[in-house]
This record gives sequence, C-alpha cells and structure tokens, in this order.
Amino acid sequence: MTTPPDIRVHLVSDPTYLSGVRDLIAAVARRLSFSDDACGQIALAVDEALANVIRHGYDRRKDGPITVSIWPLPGDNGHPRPGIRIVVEDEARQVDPGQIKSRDLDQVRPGGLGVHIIRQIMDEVVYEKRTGPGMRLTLVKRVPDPAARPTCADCTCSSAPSKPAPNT
Amino acid sequence: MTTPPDIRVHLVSDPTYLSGVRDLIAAVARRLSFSDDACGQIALAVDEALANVIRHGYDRRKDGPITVSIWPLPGDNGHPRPGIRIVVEDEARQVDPGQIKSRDLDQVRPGGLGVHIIRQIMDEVVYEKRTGPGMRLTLVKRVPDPAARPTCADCTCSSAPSKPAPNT
Amino acid sequence: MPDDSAINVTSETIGNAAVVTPHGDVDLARSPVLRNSLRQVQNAKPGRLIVDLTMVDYMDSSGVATLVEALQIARKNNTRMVLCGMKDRVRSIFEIARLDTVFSIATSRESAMTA
Amino acid sequence: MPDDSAINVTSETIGNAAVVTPHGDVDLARSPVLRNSLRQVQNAKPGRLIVDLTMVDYMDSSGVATLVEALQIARKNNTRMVLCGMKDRVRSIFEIARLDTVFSIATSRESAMTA
Ligand SMILES: Nc1ncnc2c1ncn2[C@@H]1O[C@H](COP(=O)(O)OP(=O)(O)O)[C@@H](O)[C@H]1O
Ligand SMILES: Nc1ncnc2c1ncn2[C@@H]1O[C@H](COP(=O)(O)OP(=O)(O)O)[C@@H](O)[C@H]1O
Repeated sequence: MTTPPDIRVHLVSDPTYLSGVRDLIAAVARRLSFSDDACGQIALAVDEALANVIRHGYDRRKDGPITVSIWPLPGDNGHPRPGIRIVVEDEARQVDPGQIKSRDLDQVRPGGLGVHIIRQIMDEVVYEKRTGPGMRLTLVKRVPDPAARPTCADCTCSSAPSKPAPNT
Repeated sequence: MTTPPDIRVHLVSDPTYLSGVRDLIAAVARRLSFSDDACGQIALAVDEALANVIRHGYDRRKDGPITVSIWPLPGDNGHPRPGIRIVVEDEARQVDPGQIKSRDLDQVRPGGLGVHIIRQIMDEVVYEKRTGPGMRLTLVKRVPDPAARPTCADCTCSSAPSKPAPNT
Repeated sequence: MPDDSAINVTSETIGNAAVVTPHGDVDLARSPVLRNSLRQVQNAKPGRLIVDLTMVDYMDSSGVATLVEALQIARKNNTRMVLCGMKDRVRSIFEIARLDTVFSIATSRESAMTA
Repeated sequence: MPDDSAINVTSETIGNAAVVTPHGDVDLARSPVLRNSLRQVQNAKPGRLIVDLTMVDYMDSSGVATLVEALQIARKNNTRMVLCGMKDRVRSIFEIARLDTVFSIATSRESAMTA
C-alpha cells in the first residue's frame, strides 16, 4: 500500500494491550458497515495474529514493537463490496511464510488453532518477510454479500458469508 | 515524556474513527485497573479532545494527522495510585492555551461543554503549543483512592472520586 | 465511504407525542443524523417530544448540544420535551454538563408520556 | 503494573460437581489465571467439572487451548466436563476450531448438572 493508513497503532508486545487493539478494530469495522458478528470476528483474527507475534516472534518479550495499520477499502469494479485491510508488522524473528500453518484440526490438543482461525475469518491472509527485520501479515476482509450462500453446505460457523449485515 | 509510549495511535481527523479510539482507550484503562465507570469517562475526555482538534484545529478537514499516545503510570511516592497519561498531538492551528476554555455553564445553549468535561474527568489537563505546527494536550488520571471522599458535598456526578474500583 | 449515516433514528407518533429513538453511539460522526430527525419532527410542532435514549450506549458533547438545541426549539414552540431511558453512562455526561436539572428526564417511555 | 491478574475466576462445589466461573475476557493476558484455577479444581478429581461461561464476553484460542487442556485432564481422571452459558461470540470460536462437537456444551448451569 502506498497511501498511508487512516489509522496506525504502534504497541509494545505486551498481552495487556490486546484488548485495546481488539476493541479499536471492532469499532472501526463497525463504522465501515460490517455487522456486529463480523466485527467481533475481525477483532479475533487480529488478536490471534498479535498473540502469535508475541509468542512466536518475540518469545513473550513484552517490549517488542508491533504496528497495526488500517485502511478502509472502497468498493470497486473487481470487488463491489467495501472492506477493510489490516497490516500487522513486527521486528521479530523472521520465518519462512510456508512454516506458518495450523495443525490438523482432527487431533484434539491445546494450541495450533490461531492461523486456522485467521484464515477462516479473513478473505486474504498473506505472511511475508519484511526487508530488514521482522514479518508482515496482510489481512483483507470484504463486507459479505447478503445474497451469497456459504459454499460448504454443512458449515454452521458464524463466519460463513450467509448472514446479511444489519442495517445500522 | 522521554520514554516512548506503550501504545501510540496515528489517525486522520475523520470523526468516523473516534469510536475506535474511545474503545481502545477504555479497554486499555480497564486493564490498568480503572473501574468501568472511570474507563467510560476517560474515553469521553479523549473523544472530546479529538472532536475539538477536528472542529477547531482542522476546521473539520478529514485528513489532518492526529496522534494519541498512552503511557501507563506506576504508583510512586508522590502518587501512590497507578494511572494513565494520554497525550494528544496535532499539526493544526496553534492557539494560545489560555484561549481554550469552556463557557459559563449557567447559560443553557448548545456547545461549549467539551473543555469543561475534559477538566472534570481528568486530574491534569495541559494544553501547549508544539514546536513546529500544532498543539499538544497532556491528560493524566490516577485510579481514584476508594477511601477518598468527593470534596464538593453536593456533587452527584459519577466522576466524583468516591466510587471504589471494583475488583476485576 | 465510512458509514457516518449508519445511526438509525426512528420517529413515531403516540397520541399528541412525537417519540424520537436514536440507536447507537451519538458522537461527532453521528449527531448530525439525530439533529436532522429532531428538526423534521419539530417542524410539526408536536405537543410533546419524547427522546427515548434506551438504545444509546454513548453520547458526547455533540449529542448533548443537539439535544440542547432541540430543547430551545421546543421551548419556543410550547412543546414539552422529555428525555427517557437514559443509561448511566449517558446520564453522567448530563451531570458533568450540569444539564440534568435543565432537561425533564423520565425513566420510562410510559412515564415520559405524562411527565 | 498492568493488571493481568484482574480476571476473576470463582470456584464452587455443588453436589459432586465443581463449578468454575471465569469473568471477563479470556485472552492471552488472562487465560493463565483460568488455567491455574482449573488445575487447582482438577487436583481434587471431581466427578463433574462445569465451566460456566456466562460472564465471558470474549475468548481467543489461548482460552480455547486452556479448556482443551482441562478436557484432556478430565478424561484421564474420569471427570465429566461440561461447558455452559456460552455467548454466541464465544461459541463461534469453538465452531471455527471445530471443537463444538468435542466439548459437551449445555445451555444453562442446571442442565450442565445432568448433561
Ligand atoms: N508471527 C509469527 N511468527 C513466527 N511464527 C509464527 C507466527 N505466527 C504463527 N507462527 C507459526 O505458525 C504455527 C501455527 O500457529 P497457530 O496456528 O497460531 O498455533 P500455535 O501458535 O498454538 O502453535 C506456530 O506454531 C508457529 O510456528
Ligand atoms: N484543539 C483545539 N484547537 C483550537 N481551539 C480549541 C481546541 N479545543 C478547544 N478550543 C477552543 O476552546 C473553546 C471551548 O471548547 P469546548 O469547551 O469544547 O466548546 P465548543 O467546542 O463547543 O466551543 C472552543 O470554542 C475553541 O475556541
């Protein structure tokens, strides 16, 4: 993105501040006309991304810099519905993007869910190494089209694009 | 403040984003052990400060830069209770800090309440001209001492320092 | 593109009372929508104007200013204006602004019909 | 100084059931507190473990992981573990993680006593 973001948050990698970022993200998404459900889910996706930066990138160090940048996306020809782009950048350990993947969900064991959750919720999820230290994660979600039906017939999760956004 | 803030938000001067900043501020204050009531009030004070920057500083231009920086304050000898410091900076019109004051509240008319609200809620409120363009507003609030009584006997407003913070 | 107009304000008439019900946060981005609704309703010079704040979780001084303006118009028109359903968070800004005694404030919409 | 331990987890015993009730958001900052409470309660190997989520507005995967760990311990101890009072927002993360069929989920605390 060459245009500067409408909002950019710099925070230290302290889990204390995750709730603040979640609430900011949810409120901004709300004003960009996502439904309450979708706002909660977008905030969850960003929370999971930040938790991974704190745990895997910074090994739970609390003073590493993290930047969260937010762009509203207007609807255009390719994407008729508006949306939100969120970019998370750190100065932590660099890993090969291919290494960042969740485990097989059929095993029931603690952990290994974050990346799956992020991919379920967001339309675009791109990890990359930054030039210089650290990683960049780009997340995009469009306001779901109320007319679209979920593609997996048995999907009951509320991230399915079947729910129309309420009017407010 | 010479130490960098734990969180810093850069936003454009668009009222759309006020709700995001409010929710961030309230959530951060919550984790710094302010009561729910106090968190709502601190968020209101920051909202009023940003609304003034947008209306008076930038004349409702939506693309002016605003920065909100947040530091947790540990309790120390001079101030036994922990607190929060919030600094709002803009690159907008500079005015003499003495000019920034609310009207007489005895007249009932629209407007002229923001600065009064900010001063009622926060313990320290300091406006200053920045070197270079723009203004800086420094806001400090300490977690109220549950043992302290409000000084004005007839004050019923919920910003009075009489309410103990709940446990959570 | 940001959805400033997304505040939903409903207006209805009950007897001689016009009831205006804003939903959501009434802040600098959204108070203009409430202002327009109030203006429209007040053009008809109703005998009573009830602003039902049950669905308002947050209000800042721009929302308060909007209501003060409506109160001034109501006084001129001999309309009795009553606020109801105020949550604690909203009430607290009226108290800080010392407007809690200037407005008639009822707890429920029912009591606002006769307050 | 940030108040990570501020999550409040209450534990009580009702018949042969241990009931654990976390309050507030269960996220990376706060799930360790829930984990400690569950560990303590599970040390007594109760016949039934009920986690009442009525007061939880938000949970992320660190909270879910904490509950999965408790479920593994419960299975080893022959403890029947039941979740109840889940809000929609919390339920949705269990659905995304496909754990909604792995956990026994009751609507109310009462039905969790017999589920
Ligand atoms: N920001 C990150 N930096 C480095 N590695 C990461 C990052 N995010 C995820 N990973 C890697 O991807 C794996 C899967 O992450 P996730 O699905 O969240 O499960 P968990 O964190 O519980 O292992 C992690 O174990 C880690 O190896
Ligand atoms: N950020 C600011 N930049 C310039 N002037 C300001 C700023 N904030 C407040 N002021 C001045 O202080 C006055 C009082 O502000 P306030 O109490 O919020 O009432 P109102 O904004 O309704 O006039 C304003 O009218 C304005 O002249």
